[in-house]
Amino acid sequence: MALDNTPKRVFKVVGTRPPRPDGIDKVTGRALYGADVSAPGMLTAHILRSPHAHAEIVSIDTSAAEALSGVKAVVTAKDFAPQDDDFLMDVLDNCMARDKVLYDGHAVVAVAATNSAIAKAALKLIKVTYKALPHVTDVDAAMTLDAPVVQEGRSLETVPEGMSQNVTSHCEFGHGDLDAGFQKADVVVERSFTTAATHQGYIEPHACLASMTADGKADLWCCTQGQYNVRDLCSAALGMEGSQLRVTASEIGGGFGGKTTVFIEPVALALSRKAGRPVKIVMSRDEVFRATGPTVSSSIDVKIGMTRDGRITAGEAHLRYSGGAFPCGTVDMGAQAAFAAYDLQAVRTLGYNALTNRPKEAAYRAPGAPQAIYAVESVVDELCQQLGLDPLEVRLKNAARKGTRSSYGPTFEDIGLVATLEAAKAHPHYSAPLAEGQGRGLSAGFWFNFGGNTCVTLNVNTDGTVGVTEGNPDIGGSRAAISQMAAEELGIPYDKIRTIIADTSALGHNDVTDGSRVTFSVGLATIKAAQDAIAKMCSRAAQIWGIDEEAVVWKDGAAEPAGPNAGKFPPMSLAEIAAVSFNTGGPIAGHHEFNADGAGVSFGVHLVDVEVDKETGATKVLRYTVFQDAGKAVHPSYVEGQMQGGAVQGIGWALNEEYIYGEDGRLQNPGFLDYRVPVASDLPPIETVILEIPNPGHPYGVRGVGETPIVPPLAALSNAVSRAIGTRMSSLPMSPPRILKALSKG
Amino acid sequence: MRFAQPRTTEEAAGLIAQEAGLTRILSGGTDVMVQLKSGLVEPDLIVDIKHIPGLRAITPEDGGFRIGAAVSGAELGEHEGVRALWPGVVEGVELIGSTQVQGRATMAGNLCNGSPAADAVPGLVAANAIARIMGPDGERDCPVAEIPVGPGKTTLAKAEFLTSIFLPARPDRSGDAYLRFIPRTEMDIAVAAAAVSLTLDAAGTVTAARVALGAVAPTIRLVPAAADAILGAKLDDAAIAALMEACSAACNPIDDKRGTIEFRTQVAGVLAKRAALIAYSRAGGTV
Amino acid sequence: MVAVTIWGSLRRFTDGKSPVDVDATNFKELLDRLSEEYPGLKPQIERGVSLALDGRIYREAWFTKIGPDSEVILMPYMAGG
Amino acid sequence: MKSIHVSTTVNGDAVEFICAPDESLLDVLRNRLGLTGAKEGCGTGDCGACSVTLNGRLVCSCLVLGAEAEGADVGTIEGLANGDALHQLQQSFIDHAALQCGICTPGILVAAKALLEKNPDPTDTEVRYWLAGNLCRCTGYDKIIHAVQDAAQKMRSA
Repeated sequence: MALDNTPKRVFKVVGTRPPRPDGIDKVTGRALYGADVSAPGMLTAHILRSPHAHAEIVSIDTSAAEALSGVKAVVTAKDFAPQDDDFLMDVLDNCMARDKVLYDGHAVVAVAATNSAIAKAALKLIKVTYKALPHVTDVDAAMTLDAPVVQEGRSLETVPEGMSQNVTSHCEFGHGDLDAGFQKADVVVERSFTTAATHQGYIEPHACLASMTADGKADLWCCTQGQYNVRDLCSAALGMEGSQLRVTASEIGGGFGGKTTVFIEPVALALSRKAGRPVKIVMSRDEVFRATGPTVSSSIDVKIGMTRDGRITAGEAHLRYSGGAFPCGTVDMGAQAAFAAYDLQAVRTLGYNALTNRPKEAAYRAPGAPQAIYAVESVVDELCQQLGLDPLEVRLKNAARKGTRSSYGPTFEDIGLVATLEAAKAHPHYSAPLAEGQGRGLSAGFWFNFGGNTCVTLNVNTDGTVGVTEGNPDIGGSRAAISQMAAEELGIPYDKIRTIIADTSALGHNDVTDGSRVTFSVGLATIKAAQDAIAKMCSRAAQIWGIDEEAVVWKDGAAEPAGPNAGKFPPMSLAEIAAVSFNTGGPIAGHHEFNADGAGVSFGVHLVDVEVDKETGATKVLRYTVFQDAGKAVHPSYVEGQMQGGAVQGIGWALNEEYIYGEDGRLQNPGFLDYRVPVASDLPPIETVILEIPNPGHPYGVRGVGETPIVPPLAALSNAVSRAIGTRMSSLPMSPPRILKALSKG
Repeated sequence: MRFAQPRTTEEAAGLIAQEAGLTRILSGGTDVMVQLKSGLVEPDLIVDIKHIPGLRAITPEDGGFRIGAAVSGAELGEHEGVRALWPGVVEGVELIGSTQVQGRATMAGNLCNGSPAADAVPGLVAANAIARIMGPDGERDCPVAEIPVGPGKTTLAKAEFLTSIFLPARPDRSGDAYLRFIPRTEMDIAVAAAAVSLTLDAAGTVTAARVALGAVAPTIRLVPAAADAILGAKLDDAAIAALMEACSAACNPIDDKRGTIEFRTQVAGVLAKRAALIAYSRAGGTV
Repeated sequence: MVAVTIWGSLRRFTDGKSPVDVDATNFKELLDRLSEEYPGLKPQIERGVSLALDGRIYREAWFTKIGPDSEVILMPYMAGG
Repeated sequence: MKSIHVSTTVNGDAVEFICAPDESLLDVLRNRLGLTGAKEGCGTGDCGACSVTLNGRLVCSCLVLGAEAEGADVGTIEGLANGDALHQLQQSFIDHAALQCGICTPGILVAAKALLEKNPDPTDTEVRYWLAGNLCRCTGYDKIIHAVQDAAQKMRSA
């Protein structure tokens, strides 16, 4: 792909901070989210969920519920088409349990009724007979040979023989001679870590409104990170043709990866099909915690060798992740990301995924990476402490850079890690004095970033304005960034552009909003679509002027004659060309569709100061600074917003957030009261430093920025707390009881 | 379910007495509404007592204050008189929930909810506050300390409800304080809590003290041994150590999602120490 | 011929070899040859793989050109949040 | 369950509705009055997304019964702007990029307005504690605090 790779170009719109196009709707309460719409004749549905961690469904008797006045439809797993594809079958089995319930909160039956109260009353009339089975919720316990088997026959061919049936996959990455590497080390530290499952914690519960008519056509409104993915999953589940299901993405009240799949959408469609009326489902917060996307929980061993002068000689990590009751490939990404920040001669990572009786893992911001990098960055910090070395200097000494063979295989292109570390070193935060009882922590972080399938249409209106139609729900301000890139490329003001997000029938496929892909991929497609429209506008101008279209260039929002014709005609602006478009061949639109690559990996470095109350184990975050390479920050405010938001999610993960299971295998804290996300008063200002090391894969140098910021906080906090209390912490979250216990052990 | 807004305490008492099914009193509603939402409680009658004259009033009485049962945390916090007399009680009430919850939640509701971790209650127990209770047979007074008997359980009879809480007058050189431990800075339920109320003589010696602990036993617990530990002392290190030991010894907590037995036991003593020092300073003492 | 680096856990399907040499000029040919010559890799290839070509990751694009001197690394198919 | 007739005032307008005795004010606003600006993030008073004012007091509308609104004065996000003229807080939130997904924004704006009416010149710490009951998962709160302070400063000098 030939790219106009001119990173030093002077931007007019990109890099500025215009108001976001959805701003007024969102500050006035007018923006419509998943639960904010209704339809004539609409029914409300609720879902009966398993009270058991693991049980066989012996029988389901819905007769009394169906007989209740106002109940219009009842569905169970039998109402969905069986799937050949394992991945799809798992998604569906997670939406509605088939033969066994696999975790506390697993959906069993859904009821649609004329109102919420009747639907809830109907759930109480349903008799489900369960045969309780032994359960396992801990990843290490699940990997033992005598552990209850969550699902049989799910191990991939990659799993070594002799392991528990709960182990579904195994991966190994790395290069070099580990033994030789450890031989060269002056100090070797080996330590084991655990991290709790955490939830994305979006404030908007899943919600949808489905309407299917007797001729098999259906419309679905839902909050999702990917309407096309919802369309594909739901049409398969319902045995429909994709074209018959139109999915419209509502405004989305947070996703962070957790809204990249379906939970209630196929259920609402099945209920609507049965009842012949629109059906709305809105999850309660309790349901969100019990039945939707937590991260993996993990147990990790890391061993790293270092010479006295701070050179890492070898690194090894064994990662055991559980993505809940279904197979999950997240450990692959953790195992690849673990040592990505380092230039190593010898490195090996082994990963295993094990089934447990927990909800099915859903992606959460850089899935798999925070856990692995937490463990590695903790051991690097401990080595620095043991050897009396500066942790930033050690990272600089070992930093991956352009030409480094990465720990997961590929050789890095231009990357910003060294620049990011240098920026941290030069920042006043790094040299600010610390008081007694305080500690400073540092961690690097990494994420791959993705491109993916993308489709954009750019319509030039006759009044000289432009509509961009794209297909990725805006979770962090992407409509603003895309409008900026369209304005930049076309050479017209930002406020002449309106970017909207299409439903599935209005635009070709777009991959979900994930992998930090949207500003990169949709932006790139928008630039290409603008170039397509520009070519057409130049051609129209050439026609008008009666010159060869090759002799027309686009400059500052206008066509200009060039070459031998230069100066012969005054430039014709986009508005002027658009105004006569009906006379020159019809409407003008640019399109681009592609499978984007070249996303460019992302690195960040976080610095944090904490103070620990040694009598209570409470940690106070005093100062926090995020350094990250954004390639080119299209809208710096929203880049900062990603850096700050990701950092705070990571702070929550490090200090207080966790899924807590009781002996009975049931989730103990399915609410915001006891699942403790950070509140405003917990936090200091989050300072940000954006580095711009252009991504060679994008004409403006853009890199994805959304995921990397959640990676470093786990180790940064753990390193800061460990230094503050003089004891190495190795388990997340570092809740006050854990810190006090560590202190008492000394 | 029926919803009633009686205009007198007698009318309310009558409504409750006549209801054969389950009744819930609604003042701030911050617990009742959560119970309704969860579906665990399905009352037949909800009695909103906010419209009964006097129940939203704070009235000076015998040098102390009578706080109506429907006075919200925010309203109490804005009352300079109560703040000055019983700052520890007020700070306990103000720790219940968010700003939004403060706009509704009441001290009386917090007491009647029967939570061992209720933030308003240790301060009230330390203050030896007296609850006024309305029932089918009229009004009675009862020390706050005698109301909770276990998680979610109180000594109130089925048809009884609180109308006010009386915070008594106190001698010069008195002070109180309440501290709780939560993992975050806001929005959590207390994992351990301590309230201390004390009176000093002119020399700064503690002449009277009450110490109450929260979240470390099935009910809020008055700990006379802890009070004894500081009586006659000037909060010197030995007295503090004895106070902490007495508090930890009085703990009978559980392991749960909020904290461990070990943690609660240790932190209760720490909080009692810190609360005692604040109360001491508020009473005019200098350590 | 291109030399394809195979990640650790798949090497037991390539007789422990990595890199393996295959005759391919694009991603599709590469996957087809690998499946033919090392049938044990087929299940993973069908589940999905990514390809890192000279340091850049491609997820699906069949006709991505591979030069004889390209650095070619097979990776698991990945998804983000 | 017999429905209850309620006469109330919402954003200065007289409003009547009927509701079930156990129906929350939030459900009434959203489902009966079409005011969907207040959001249900938890239904238990832990997230603040449903914040409204009731007789001038900031409350979670999920913790208020619809029936309690009888004779009361309810203020919601829909009443914050004066027609087309945004409230300074709304403008400052847009200017300072203080929202990402926006689901918490209505609740935070209603809460921030209540704060500035009570305390026109709060410290950052006071803003943070006042807003502790309004969860935001996108922004890390930093830009929200800046936006509230920017609005406070502009409102003081207006």
